[in-house]
Amino acid sequence: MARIAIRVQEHDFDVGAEYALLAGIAEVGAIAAFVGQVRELPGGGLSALTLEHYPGMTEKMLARIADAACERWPLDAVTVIHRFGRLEPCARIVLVLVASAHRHAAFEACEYVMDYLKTEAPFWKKESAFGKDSWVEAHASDEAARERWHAS
Amino acid sequence: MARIAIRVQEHDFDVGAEYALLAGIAEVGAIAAFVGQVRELPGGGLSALTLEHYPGMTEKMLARIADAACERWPLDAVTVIHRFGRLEPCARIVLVLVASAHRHAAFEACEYVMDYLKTEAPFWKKESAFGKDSWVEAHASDEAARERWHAS
Amino acid sequence: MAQFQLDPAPTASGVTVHILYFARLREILGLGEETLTVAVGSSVASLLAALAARGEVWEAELGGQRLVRAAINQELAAREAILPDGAELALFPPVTGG
Amino acid sequence: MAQFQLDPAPTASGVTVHILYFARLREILGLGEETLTVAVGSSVASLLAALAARGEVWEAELGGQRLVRAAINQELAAREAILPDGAELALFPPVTGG
Repeated sequence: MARIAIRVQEHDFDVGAEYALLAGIAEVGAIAAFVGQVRELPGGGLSALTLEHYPGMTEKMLARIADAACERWPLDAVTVIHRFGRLEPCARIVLVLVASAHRHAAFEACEYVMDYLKTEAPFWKKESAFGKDSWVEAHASDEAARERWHAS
Repeated sequence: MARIAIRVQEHDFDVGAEYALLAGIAEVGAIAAFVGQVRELPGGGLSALTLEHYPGMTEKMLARIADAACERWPLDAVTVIHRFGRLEPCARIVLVLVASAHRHAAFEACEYVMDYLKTEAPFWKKESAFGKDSWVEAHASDEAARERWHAS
Repeated sequence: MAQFQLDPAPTASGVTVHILYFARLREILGLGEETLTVAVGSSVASLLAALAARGEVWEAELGGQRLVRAAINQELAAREAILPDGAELALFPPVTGG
Repeated sequence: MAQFQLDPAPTASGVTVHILYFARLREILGLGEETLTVAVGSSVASLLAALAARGEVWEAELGGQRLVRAAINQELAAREAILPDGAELALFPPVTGG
């Protein structure tokens, strides 16, 4: 059984510490990680992103995505941490860590979790830039990224 | 220009600290990471792996792989650290960190670097298990993994 | 919490649905949640149609011109899904986390 | 460092090649490096053939039955590559790092 850890929180997380929790498993040969962070706008001017979520459903959905990854690849551990609230440029938003015996399983499962998280986990970003707030629109490219997991 | 850091060393590295060096770049929205570590044999019994390399060529080849990734994807930073010498189970072997504005570029470039590193960087593993030493044989699957980057 | 009654008027056999609105939808509608009673057997689609019939921003947001996702009891739900009594129905724009 | 002379005997126009053996190859051949003088215009393939002609483990490892990679001056090199004077030629099994 893979160790699955899901956290939805306002406070920051420690990438090194979360990684270290998975590094001591003897069967693990590969750990893939992804950190999403608040990116400055191309010309600057971003004050912050504010992330809203749907408490309860969010955790369920993230757990379901992690479970689905464990059914699809032989994984030893999956950690998913996602923040909400006001996040300034360079702030961490999301961490996905996947440990497996083999690197392709770890890489693919990590990307799979991110692709489903982006399109199914109930989070919404509001962007504050140049003194104006606007809700970020969903990208068709994110839907397409998820759909390729159905095809393969 | 992407920041490229290549290190080939006997001593361990700090995943959290290496990650933190890339996390403060304002244009970065995505950091993908891979850590390869010494995996115990299925039934146990591994004493250690000993990694030999070709000093000089190793660093050149890793830098070339990182450069090729930067030409192929819009990356902000690439870090590649690879250890040599005697490494016991759970010891870290390799770290690849890739920072980009977008997650697919980060994921793909990270996997690309690992696939080329596995098949072109001059490292060789000797396995010590049950009191016997044997050189690890190359896997055809690693060649196949690299070849898919030619096709796409 | 606002209390509306939709046409057709609820009967003794109506079901109660607690609706949650998120993100842009909540802001534009000016409402975070409400409880409605609808006919037994009502689907997500029929409830959306009833809400859109309120006109103005309701029609603009829920009338089919913009993408709206629905979740029943915290599970993503299709438009044909039937609303169970006591359901928590969440309505929200396409998600943008990660 | 061992010093061999290969047939055909080096001429005044011969080139010097410093050969490095790595990993399993170094252990089986019992040699980490050596310097040879070969005819001008010699390729990696012709040098490998000359080394294999030493027989026994040399033939078994370098005679074509096992995969051997070559690098000239720390760049991967094809079998047809011509050895420049003063070249560092590395011979090694397929790599297994990462």
